[in-house]
Amino acid sequence: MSAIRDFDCAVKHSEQMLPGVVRIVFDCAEIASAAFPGQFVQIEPSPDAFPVTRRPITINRLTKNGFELLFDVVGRGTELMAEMKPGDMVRVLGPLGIGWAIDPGSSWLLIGGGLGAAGFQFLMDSVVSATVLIGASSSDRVIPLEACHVVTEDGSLGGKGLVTALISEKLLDETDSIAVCGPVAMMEAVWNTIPEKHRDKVQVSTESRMGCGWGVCDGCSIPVSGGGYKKCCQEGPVFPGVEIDWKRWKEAGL
Amino acid sequence: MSAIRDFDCAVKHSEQMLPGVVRIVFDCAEIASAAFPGQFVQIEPSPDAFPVTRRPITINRLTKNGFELLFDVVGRGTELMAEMKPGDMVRVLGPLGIGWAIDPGSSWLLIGGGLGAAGFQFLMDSVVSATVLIGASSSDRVIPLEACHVVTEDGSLGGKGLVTALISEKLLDETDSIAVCGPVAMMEAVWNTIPEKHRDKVQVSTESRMGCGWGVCDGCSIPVSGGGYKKCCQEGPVFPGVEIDWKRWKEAGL
Amino acid sequence: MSFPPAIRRKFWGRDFSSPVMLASGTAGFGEELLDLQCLSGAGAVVSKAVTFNPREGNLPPRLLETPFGLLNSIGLANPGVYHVVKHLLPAAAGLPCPLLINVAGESVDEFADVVSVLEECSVHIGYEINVSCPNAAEGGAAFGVDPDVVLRVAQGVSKVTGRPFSVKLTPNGGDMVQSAKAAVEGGASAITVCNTFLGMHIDWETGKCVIKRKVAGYTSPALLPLVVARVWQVSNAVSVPVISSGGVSRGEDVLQLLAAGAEMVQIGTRLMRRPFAAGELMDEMKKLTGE
Amino acid sequence: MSFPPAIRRKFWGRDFSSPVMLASGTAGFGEELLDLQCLSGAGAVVSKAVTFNPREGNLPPRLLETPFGLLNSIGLANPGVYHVVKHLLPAAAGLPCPLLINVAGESVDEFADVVSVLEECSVHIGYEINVSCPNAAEGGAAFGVDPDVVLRVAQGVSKVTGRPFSVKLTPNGGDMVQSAKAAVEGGASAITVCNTFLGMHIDWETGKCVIKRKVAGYTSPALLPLVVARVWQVSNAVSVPVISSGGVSRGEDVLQLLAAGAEMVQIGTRLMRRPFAAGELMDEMKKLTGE
Ligand SMILES: Cc1cc2nc3c(=O)[nH]c(=O)nc-3n(C[C@H](O)[C@H](O)[C@H](O)COP(=O)(O)OP(=O)(O)OC[C@H]3O[C@@H](n4cnc5c(N)ncnc54)[C@H](O)[C@@H]3O)c2cc1C
Ligand SMILES: Cc1cc2nc3c(=O)[nH]c(=O)nc-3n(C[C@H](O)[C@H](O)[C@H](O)COP(=O)(O)OP(=O)(O)OC[C@H]3O[C@@H](n4cnc5c(N)ncnc54)[C@H](O)[C@@H]3O)c2cc1C
Ligand SMILES: Cc1cc2nc3c(=O)[nH]c(=O)nc-3n(C[C@H](O)[C@H](O)[C@H](O)COP(=O)(O)O)c2cc1C
Ligand SMILES: Cc1cc2nc3c(=O)[nH]c(=O)nc-3n(C[C@H](O)[C@H](O)[C@H](O)COP(=O)(O)O)c2cc1C
Ligand code: FES
Ligand code: FES
Repeated sequence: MSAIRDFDCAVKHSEQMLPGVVRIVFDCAEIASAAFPGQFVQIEPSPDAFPVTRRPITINRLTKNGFELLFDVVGRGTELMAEMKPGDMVRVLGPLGIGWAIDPGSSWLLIGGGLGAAGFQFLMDSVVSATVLIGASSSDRVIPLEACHVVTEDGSLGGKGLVTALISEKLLDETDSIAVCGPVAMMEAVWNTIPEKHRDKVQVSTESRMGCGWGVCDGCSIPVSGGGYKKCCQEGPVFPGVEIDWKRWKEAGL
Repeated sequence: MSAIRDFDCAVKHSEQMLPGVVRIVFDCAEIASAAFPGQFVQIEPSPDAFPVTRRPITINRLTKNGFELLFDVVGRGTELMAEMKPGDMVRVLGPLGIGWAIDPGSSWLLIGGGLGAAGFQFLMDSVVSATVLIGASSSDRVIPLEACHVVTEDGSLGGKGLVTALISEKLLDETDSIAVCGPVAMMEAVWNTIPEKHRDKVQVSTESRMGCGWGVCDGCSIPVSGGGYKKCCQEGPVFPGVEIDWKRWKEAGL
Repeated sequence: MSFPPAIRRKFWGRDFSSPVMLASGTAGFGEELLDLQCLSGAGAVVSKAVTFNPREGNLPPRLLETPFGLLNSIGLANPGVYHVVKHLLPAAAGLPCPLLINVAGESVDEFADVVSVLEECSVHIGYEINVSCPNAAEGGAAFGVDPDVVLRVAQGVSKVTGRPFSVKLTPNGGDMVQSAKAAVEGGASAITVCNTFLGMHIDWETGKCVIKRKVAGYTSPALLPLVVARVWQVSNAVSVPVISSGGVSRGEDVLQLLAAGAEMVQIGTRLMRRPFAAGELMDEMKKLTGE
Repeated sequence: MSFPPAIRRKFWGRDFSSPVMLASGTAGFGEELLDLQCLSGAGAVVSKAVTFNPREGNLPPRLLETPFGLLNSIGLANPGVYHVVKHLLPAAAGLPCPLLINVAGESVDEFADVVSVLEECSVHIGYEINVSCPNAAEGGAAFGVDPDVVLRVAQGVSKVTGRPFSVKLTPNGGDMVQSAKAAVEGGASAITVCNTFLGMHIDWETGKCVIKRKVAGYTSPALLPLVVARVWQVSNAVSVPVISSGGVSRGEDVLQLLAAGAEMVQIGTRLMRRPFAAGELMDEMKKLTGE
């Protein structure tokens, strides 16, 4: 593992982008210049004693002098992060983990579920060609991405249905790499929809409750095929789809 | 004991009055109309989980629609209280305890040490005649009170010396009641300076680390003459000087 | 058990509209609360500890707040059982909710002796036998770490009263499950889980402790997970109801303890901060569960 | 002892410029920290637990943060002692500070068996014998509650190594002072006070636990007073040095634990939040003491 670095980053911008979803931009040239698509940062939600651990968030895209995050407000940690204002200094560890494996010139199919698409922008900015499929419960859970195909469960944006409906044999044939990110159940459904012969192309971005985020606590285990676990934070968060033990992973829950 | 009441009070005004000393005014007609000189309130320093208990502060004076406190910033609780801004709503329990026993028409001698004089204004406003003696380490520890005699240890205001130097047989003879409030060591020195025959006139305002402030936890014990303890919060904070077991009290410390 | 847990409880054959009990040592003898409207929302009150002889309690200072909790070293201050029976309990007769009397002792026999005297009164529905105060014995050791002693204490109490009693255990050593089983074998009708955790604060600059006995009882909302675990362990091991004690600061904490297996839930430190905590917690719970 | 306590320490015959040890389970095997500059300011590193056979560890999720602390259910995940000796320890040879190896087992004999294998290596200065993991045995019970078992484990380890070892005790039951004395009798050269406190979190709406084993190890800065009390008790009872473990989040916490009688002070949860915690704490301490 390469050296990790901890920075005091200034909040440059913060806004509510969708209901309950915050977009925040940090200034930090060091993290921006070191980051690869699919990597994450560990945010310290408060300088106070609690929460005791940080919160992992995927880098959604690079900005001029830093990076942008998109996150769902789901608990105390993300609530505190939602209160951060421009000028606030925040402890950020990163970039962390192993991101998408990108072959030069390859064409990509990106399949995202709701906020799972947070991070896709960075990937899109880094590859030559990408087709994006997004499924979400409703329109206010859809992250604005260029030229993407959207379905929603309630039909409030794009077609009505699940993202698996957008996956076609033709798309899969045309693509070299497939990136999947979203809730576990959605990712499993996508995995099951993709025929055997295309599965080697699939990479998935996993999530797990994290302690350290840098490989020392063994708290973020993802069950892998053939038994045992890998560390989401250090050996992931992006894994080849074939490496995941989908059954045990789904049973684990978050 | 009479019913206790807990109020959400608005901060009306807050300022640093002396270095490290805050004057704060709360709006609360109910507390103001029920309060007697020498009583205190229990302030909730923060709506958060910590600190887990409140902080007791003497009512320094009544205002038009509420009451004023003066306090030293000495730890986390008072630090949080120093950050309160006009408009903030704060949980305040009170008025609490037993204040000065005031005989109508009696003349008073008030002897205060530093911030111990916080509370004297309310007493002065409630009696016909009062002479005030204040001792402090230096001028920036002297609360502005009308027509009071001041000495400081460093001579930066009034004479140089200890408050005991201001106590004269003549003053003691002229007075019906003597109120003493300040650090334990200062109060003990005053007590020792006052001749036996005047000691029945003395009332002292005690302090103790408090839990509840309303009599249920037995945490705020003041050692009393003849053995045993009384509760500072409920049977005090003002006690007849003769009731205090000065030796055991000094040994206890805060 | 069904989830979410019901707020209304049945305990010792009685119906309680609130699971919230005011914990021993933080609610006087109830009588002090009578006029204070603090009992609205409380299911029951537990008195402060009563011993045979009067006890002055520990040297002050008795309290010390640390950044995330409170140390107390009260030391079972109380006027002795005869004074309690004569002067305090009569005033408690008008309490709007049931009263349990917390009984402490320094020997196996003292518990039964205190209960015998209390039997003269009829105001209380039962007892909480406190074999676990960290502020009485030297060095903070508690009586109730030895299941054998717990058994004998419970048997002694059973002999002198027909009223139900709970045994309040210590988390500071021993095996709480074994002690709980011993208490039930000895006739206990409930187990209180648990008394305060032993804690200490030292001034690093001087090596001195504000609290003269150095070790004290520590309480904090941050201890909730410790209490949840112990309530779950004990309630799975014994057939009598478990009363939880410790860590509650919010309505959802009460619900969590009920979900862990507590039948009733005590509040101590929170009550000291919020005299009307019982009612406040009830409001929060009703909002959360819609009950 | 003199106050304020000195930051430079002598421990196991060595000079340490920092009392801060990185606690077991939160610092890998040290080798992972090597390139990370996390060791600046650390006096020593304790490896994660090593068992005889490889252990996958507990089912995920293994972590759950509560409002005021962290529950962990790692379950001694490790590749087994042979893999550790062959693949992990060689990389640790370049550590800038001493390494202790944390050893766990499921039987009295396993501890000595693991140590025997580790004796092949020379990179570590000694051992920490973990008789206290709350995440291995069923129901969170720990080995080290029984002084007799502790004695036998220590004796077994003493027989197979000449290196010093510390015995890491549990705060979850038993009598820590008796266990500490037994460990010393069996040959321990230090006592680590202590492993994690048993904790639990239940979802009151469903009765379910995120953590599959339900009970887990709980850590929090709010537990500092509990650790201070136990360090004080044990250090007053035994002649060997005490290593504290638990509750540290600030430089003054380290100083308080030294004042309570600890010779060295471990940090775990803080290190997970702050990879450079050892150096940060050292800076804070130097500022506070002027040393
Ligand atoms: C590598 C990685 C990248 C992530 N990237 C993003 C992102 O770009 N945008 C985003 O909105 N979220 C992202 N998450 C999830 C995010 O970390 C959690 O939502 C956050 O930690 C919750 O913190 P909290 O204190 O607000 O919630 P808590 O109160 O701790 O938990 C609330 C709920 O959130 C879920 N949760 C808690 N911790 C995690 C976790 N570590 N991972 C996933 N779910 C969790 C659980 O279901 C829990 O019940 C990522 C997680 C990982 C591991
Ligand atoms: C009845 C009563 C009336 C009081 N009135 C005033 C007042 O008008 N103005 C004022 O400045 N202070 C007053 N005090 C003292 C004030 O309550 C404490 O300074 C305050 O509680 C400290 O809280 P903290 O969290 O800031 O300090 P902490 O961090 O808790 O303690 C810092 C230091 O303050 C002292 N201290 C702590 N608690 C108390 C306490 N309850 N009483 C006295 N000293 C304590 C101790 O020496 C301690 O070391 C009064 C105390 C009592 C009991
Ligand atoms: C000031 C104080 C005094 C206490 N006195 C007693 C007592 O006399 N008898 C007893 O059994 N428990 C006593 N306790 C323990 C409480 O009853 C309760 O078990 C403990 O405080 C944990 O609950 P909490 O976290 O809600 O405070 C006392 C606790 C405090 C804080
Ligand atoms: C994620 C995690 C893993 C741990 N693993 C071990 C372990 O393998 N062996 C052990 O003896 N202690 C283990 N512990 C306990 C720590 O070594 C330490 O004793 C405890 O965390 C208390 O210190 P803290 O409050 O600084 O975290 C672990 C703790 C945590 C949080
Ligand atoms: S979060 Fe600690 S090892 Fe991954
Ligand atoms: S502070 Fe609780 S009785 Fe006085």
